[in-house]
Amino acid sequence: MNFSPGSILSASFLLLLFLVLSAPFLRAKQRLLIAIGFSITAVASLLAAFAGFWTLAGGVTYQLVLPLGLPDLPFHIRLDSLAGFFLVVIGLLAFFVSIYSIGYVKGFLGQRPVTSLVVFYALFIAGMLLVVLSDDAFLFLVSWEIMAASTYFLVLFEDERPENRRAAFLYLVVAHVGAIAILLSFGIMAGLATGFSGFEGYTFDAMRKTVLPSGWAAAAFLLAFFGFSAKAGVIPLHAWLPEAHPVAPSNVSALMSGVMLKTAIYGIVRVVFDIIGSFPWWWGSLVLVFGLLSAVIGILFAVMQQDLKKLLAYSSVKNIGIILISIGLAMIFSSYQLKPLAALALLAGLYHALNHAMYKGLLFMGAGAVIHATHERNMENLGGLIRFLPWTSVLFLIGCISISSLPPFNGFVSEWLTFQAFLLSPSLNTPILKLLIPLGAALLALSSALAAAAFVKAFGITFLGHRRGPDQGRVHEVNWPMRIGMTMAAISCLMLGVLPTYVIKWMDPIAEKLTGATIAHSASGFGWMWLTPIAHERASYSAPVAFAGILVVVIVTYVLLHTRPGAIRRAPLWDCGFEKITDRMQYTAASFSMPLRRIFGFLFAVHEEVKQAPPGRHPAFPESFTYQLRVRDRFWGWLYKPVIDASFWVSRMVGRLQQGRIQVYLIYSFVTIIVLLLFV
Amino acid sequence: MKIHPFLIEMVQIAVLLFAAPLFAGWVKMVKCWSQGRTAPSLFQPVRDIRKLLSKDVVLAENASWIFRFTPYLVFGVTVLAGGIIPIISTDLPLAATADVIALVALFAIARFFTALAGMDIGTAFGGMGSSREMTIASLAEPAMLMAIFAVSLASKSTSLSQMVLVVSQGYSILQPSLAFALLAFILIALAETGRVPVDNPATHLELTMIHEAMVLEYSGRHLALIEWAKMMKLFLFVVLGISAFFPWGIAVNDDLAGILAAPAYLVMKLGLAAVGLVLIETGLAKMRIFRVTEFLGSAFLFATLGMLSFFILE
Amino acid sequence: MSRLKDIVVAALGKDVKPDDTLSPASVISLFIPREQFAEATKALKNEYALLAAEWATDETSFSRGFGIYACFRKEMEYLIVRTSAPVDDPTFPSLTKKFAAAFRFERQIQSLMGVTAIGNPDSRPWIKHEDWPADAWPLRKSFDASKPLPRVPGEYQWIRVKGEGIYEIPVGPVHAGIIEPGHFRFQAMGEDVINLEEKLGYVHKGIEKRFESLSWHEASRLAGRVSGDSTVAHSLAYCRAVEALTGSPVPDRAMWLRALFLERERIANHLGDLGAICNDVAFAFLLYQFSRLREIVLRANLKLFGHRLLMDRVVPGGVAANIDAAGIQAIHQELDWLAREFERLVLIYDENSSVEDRVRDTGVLKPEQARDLCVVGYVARASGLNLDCRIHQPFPPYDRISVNVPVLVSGDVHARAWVRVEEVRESMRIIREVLNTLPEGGIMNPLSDPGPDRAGFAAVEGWRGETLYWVQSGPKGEINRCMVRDPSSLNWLGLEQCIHGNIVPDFPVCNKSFNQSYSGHDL
Amino acid sequence: MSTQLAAQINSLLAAFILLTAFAMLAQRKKLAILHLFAWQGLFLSVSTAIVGFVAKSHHLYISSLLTLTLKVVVLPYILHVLIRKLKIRKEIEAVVNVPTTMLIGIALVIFSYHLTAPIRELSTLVTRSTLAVALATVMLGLLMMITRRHAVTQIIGFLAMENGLFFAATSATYGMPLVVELGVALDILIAAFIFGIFFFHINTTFDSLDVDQMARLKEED
Repeated sequence: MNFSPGSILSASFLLLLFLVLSAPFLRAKQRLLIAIGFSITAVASLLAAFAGFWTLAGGVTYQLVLPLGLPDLPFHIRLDSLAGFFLVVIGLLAFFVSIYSIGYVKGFLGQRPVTSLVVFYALFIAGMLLVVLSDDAFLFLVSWEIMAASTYFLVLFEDERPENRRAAFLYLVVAHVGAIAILLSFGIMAGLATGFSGFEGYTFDAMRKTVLPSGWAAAAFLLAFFGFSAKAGVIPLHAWLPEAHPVAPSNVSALMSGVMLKTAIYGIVRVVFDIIGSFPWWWGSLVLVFGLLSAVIGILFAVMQQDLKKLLAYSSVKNIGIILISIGLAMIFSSYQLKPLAALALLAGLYHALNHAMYKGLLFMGAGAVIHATHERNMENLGGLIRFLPWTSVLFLIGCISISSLPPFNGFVSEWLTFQAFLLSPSLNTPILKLLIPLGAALLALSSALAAAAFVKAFGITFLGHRRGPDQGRVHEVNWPMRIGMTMAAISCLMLGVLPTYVIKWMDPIAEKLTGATIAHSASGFGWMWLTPIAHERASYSAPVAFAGILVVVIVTYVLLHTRPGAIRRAPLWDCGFEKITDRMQYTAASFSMPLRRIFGFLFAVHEEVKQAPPGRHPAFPESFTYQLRVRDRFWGWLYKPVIDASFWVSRMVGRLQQGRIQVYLIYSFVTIIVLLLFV
Repeated sequence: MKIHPFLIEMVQIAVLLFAAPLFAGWVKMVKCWSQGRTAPSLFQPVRDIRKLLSKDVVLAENASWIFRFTPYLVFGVTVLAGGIIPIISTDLPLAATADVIALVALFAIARFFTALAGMDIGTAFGGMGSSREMTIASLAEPAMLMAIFAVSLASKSTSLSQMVLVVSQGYSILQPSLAFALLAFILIALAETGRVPVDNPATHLELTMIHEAMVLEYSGRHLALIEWAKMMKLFLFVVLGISAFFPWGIAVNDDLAGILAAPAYLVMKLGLAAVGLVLIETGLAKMRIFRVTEFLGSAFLFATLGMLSFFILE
Repeated sequence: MSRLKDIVVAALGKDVKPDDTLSPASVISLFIPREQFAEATKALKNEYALLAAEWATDETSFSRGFGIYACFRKEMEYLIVRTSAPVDDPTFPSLTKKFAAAFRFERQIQSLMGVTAIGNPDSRPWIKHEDWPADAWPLRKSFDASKPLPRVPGEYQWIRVKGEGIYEIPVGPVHAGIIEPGHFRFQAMGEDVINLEEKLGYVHKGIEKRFESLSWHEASRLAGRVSGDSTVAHSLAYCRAVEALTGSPVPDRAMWLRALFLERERIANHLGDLGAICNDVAFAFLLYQFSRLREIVLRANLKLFGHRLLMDRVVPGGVAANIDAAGIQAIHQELDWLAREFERLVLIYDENSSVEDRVRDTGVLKPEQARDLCVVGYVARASGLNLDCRIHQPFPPYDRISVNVPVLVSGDVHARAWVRVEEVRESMRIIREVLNTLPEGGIMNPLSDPGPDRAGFAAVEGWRGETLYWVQSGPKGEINRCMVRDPSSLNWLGLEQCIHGNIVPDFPVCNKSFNQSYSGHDL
Repeated sequence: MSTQLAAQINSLLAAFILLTAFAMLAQRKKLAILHLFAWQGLFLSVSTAIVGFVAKSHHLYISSLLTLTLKVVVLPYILHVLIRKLKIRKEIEAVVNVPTTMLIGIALVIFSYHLTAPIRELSTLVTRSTLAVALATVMLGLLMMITRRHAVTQIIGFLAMENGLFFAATSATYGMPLVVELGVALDILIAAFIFGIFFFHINTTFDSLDVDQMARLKEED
């Protein structure tokens, strides 16, 4: 057997397949199942990541036609630089999460059987890998549906809770609406490739070769953008995301937020840059506008959350927004033939996708650790955990710093590159774009500053201060597999932050292929330590120097100040002379975000109510008050409620849709696809 | 005669460490005069730092490592930032470490940890300070970016050394975009350094504090580092303004004459900047916290107008 | 004739008796049976009378059990309504249904005298610390103040706001600035204050108890120390109450000099407050300038009258400091200068829009609330209540001076500051009038002997507002009870209410605009 | 003074004119708006003089002087007296959502840039680049008239609009003929007087200068 990315990948898929098939036989030995199952997924993921890395580093493209699929419609596989990159994104995080899962899923032992979790988890990873690999519309949609269906069941894992059932159903509806849009988009492209006469156009290769008339191209783009946006949780199609991600088991949330959203990004990049290829500037503007909208509104929602996992889920909306901003910029630059700039923007976006996978995975794993230890997701009932969970707290903090885009961690690098792309927008010679795009940069700055606020809140309320809330039982640090999984993610956050020039050099083939320009040469033109996207006179950033510089000053200061044996005396908190201090006397999560809630309140449906008890008492001597705060998504009422109501009605009519057997669901999907393909 | 850049870098950091408290003392002095009071000595802040350094630390019982680590980090970040901003010369080995955007992010990491330290001990005041600080920071950030954008249009760069080079070579403050950007920068700097219309560094009222509320529980050497870093931050923002808008006098090629003349220019410009700062602080009351939105909104407006007027008028 | 008396008589008929035993010359007093105590107040409320004070006395030495008194005010007159409770059933009907302001008075009566107001919804101790033994009632004659009390851990039931995300801010009793001790408990959501509760009593010194062991003259020194910043108002009110009780006349010149002291005290304190208000919005320039003016006024006090704050210058029977022609000349000159400087600073205050933005619409105490809580002084006058004893119950020499006090209706911090500005202007005018018409003659008369079981009442408009004293002589002509009611006792209620709906960082400036006394309240 | 420097200064003045227009839009106090208006007049007057110098058309000096007397001295003085007489000096006007108004203002600037871009291409004058600012000033004046409810601020908005027109004239064609300018100046002066008298009448009749009051009057008719 020759050793190539293709063969490594095959091994990875075989492992996953083996796991799916053998898991039911291990049903009786749950503990063993967890250990073996997640070890297998870990190995499979690592193999996939390795294959991807190799592909990208080698700069080679592999294509394969599988003897599978429907008659006359064989599956096409293609492993190129873009696919390789996403294989790394998916595989790497799936590897970390799988190791984490070995420890995490043990928490369910004794509560419920985890066989389905293991099976669907493996299917989920396989689905994501296949999405990235598929080279025809048919396989793409099949794997897309595998991914969607397996996550549907994963969200439904703890199905006794009504919120899980609700979230899963909502997810299913949105995923399906999105899938149909994608299907239609492929339909248009495939149809035009062969003049609406046969099926031959269904391969991406055929689509690539076709030059679409501008109207049809726009329609295909809009449909694809809509479909992928629904998957990625782009505002206003985001509402399912903060419902579904938090209720899934945390290892699944980590994958859903960390990498499943990225498959949609992959889809957009694939369709726009690879399959369609040339496009007018307004496509990019559209992507940019929705990206900005998602970035700002997503993070504002995140700041408002009191539920730790919901906060993380909303921040994924923001990060997807940032990736879309870069892609939008790349599209605009590309449409004006500013190739190096397009390359810069595109790489910034993809880099951010990789970074987001790492830190969002890390943060969801951290949130999982907190829930594992405390059985509590509501931050108002958490606090002071830094003393009980020293490992988790440090790792979670690294995630928070990274996601707040602070140097020297990875989030900053990709956002900084995006800013640099923005700063180059004056080279466009369309006055209106020149004037408007900088405002986008300001919105991006707003969203990243808000992210810092959101994660100061997330870390500060959860881990610092005193324990809050009624249940103050003892908590323990989580087990080793969980710590190792998180630690590896944290280390990759640091490495991706400190060594950006190498990452960019590695990613350069993607830019070359999709935009026709490279930036690695100029980016490391000043030496590997300095990241200089254009030229070092223009802008430069050196994470290694910053990191080392801060470290040196901190150490020197510390040593100098400790030459004198100064004592540290521990004393009770300053209580203003009032001795009876309680844990109610510390800031709360809702309070932390109150100023932002006031300032940006017009974007939300904020409802506050103070009631005096007993009612009718003179205000000078009340007995107590009750306060209630509800912050709701305005989009919910405008957009979703009608759709949900309608689809509930439809599902009641269809009746058996909800019965929850995967086969039925898959058949249903296949039929839909085939009918639509025929129709097109 | 050439002087080695590393030497200049060392000198610059030394200047930063010792000039910052003196500058704080000078601001205090001018302020006292403007209010008709007798001023404390110029060296009072230095003495304060020395006194704090020699005192023991009293730590809250539940303070975690974050609380103890933060002063060192804040100090370290600020010193590093001081090595990047051209104070007396543009030829600095550290200059390429960060452009303006990265510099802002360096300050942001100090703020991030200060806010966490405020929440670490779990008091109402600490959390309140953190919440306010993060709110104001998130409003200041877009304005700051717009100001950077406006300035970078003229110099085609976000690297500070490059900005100094371009602006000092004939580019004049008469340029509308720079004038607007300067206006925006002043407002942002007031907010970022916690000066009067936004925050009151001299207050003792816990309920109204922003920065002070976060660091209320610090003592001894920790407090000394925090205070010192705060003075340096003020100094650096003033110097940043000087570098970006009034760079004349900063040595652009490393000959001895230029470098020796640079401190004289610097002292003069700092002296004037302090007077300007005091005029603002004496003439204005602290604004209500939700008015800061409008304050920073107008900073954003100025910066945007600066950016627009670059395209429209230049 | 008295309208208030007519109202009560009309409402209750023949049950009402004029209070013969205790009839201070300065006020009309009625005795009402205990059961009808609350009913009488209903009639008064309907006629828009305001509650001025409520207190209890231990009258066991006259074998009358406990006396419960409520003092009402309407326009030109005061009315004291009295009832009594036997020792074995120390209760009385609460007035809180009609007069919300009564609830703290009644808590105070309950805590310190052990007489319970039936129907008061709030039974927590007030002024008395929760760690005191529950049955220690310091104002009862049986209480021995010389022995230390054991500490019994108790818990104070705070008003809580239930709901997720609410936090509490405990502020005080030890503050960062040099101010008196008091505890403020905020229930807040972020910056929004949902409820503010005050807990005072940290300077409970037992002043009312201490009065009872002093001679009439010594007590005047104690009255001057009840609240240091309004020493003139307190000693003047005490002296006038004692003079009313004993029927001692006061020389004309002394009366005018008392007005002089009172107005100088007002100017000095208002100047200080104006500066402090500006400082709390970080406008330090005016703090230092106003403080400078205040300091110059205080130094002139020291030079002319021998004490910066004019402490102990008002004594029973007259005053202890005189002024000569040179002094009058000096004050005139000082006022010329002061007026000029003051107007300059006021112009700065008025024209600075950043200050204006902070003080306007901040901490609004609406006129209805002000009336409901019966607040007094500049707090009342900034909220549309035209209350000033210098006009409405003028005591000499104000019956011969026309006083024009400003009344504003906005009730915000600015209104309270601006009332002070106008009052400073008015006080400067009054001082000039006093100096121009100062009659010649002696400054002190001897005090006549007080008879047993008499009472005296006086109301004086101090700088902070109406200051009430009610003194009662015991069987041997000693002090049996000295009730002190500083304006703060009522105005603290206003602070709690005006903060609703404001943001946390506006509290200091609201508090400063009230600037109530802790010492005068805690006693 | 070189033409280059003059153009530079003129740009800066244009920027200041734009700035004052925005500041007026955001200001809540009438007196402050009036002061801003006077400043705008001053910038305009200096700018006119500079354009006069560059274009060597001396009648612009007269226009500059005219602007100075009329818009910096006479009109602000009249309005000042008016504001004082009407006792609305300290009145705070409710301004609808300042940030939104500002954003609309920025959009208007971008719009006018877009609108004048073709002219900019064709024109050869030193002042061509200020045309966009002039147009923006007109629109911001209009916006101010729309967002304000008080008659005095509306009239200031109107006058600011007129400033913009005047500026547009100088920047597009080096100024209108002197006769026209004199005529316009006279018109404005007379208009201001009439407005003044008119305000007194509304004020004495309705005890308020709130324009909504007049609308109410109409409804009742």
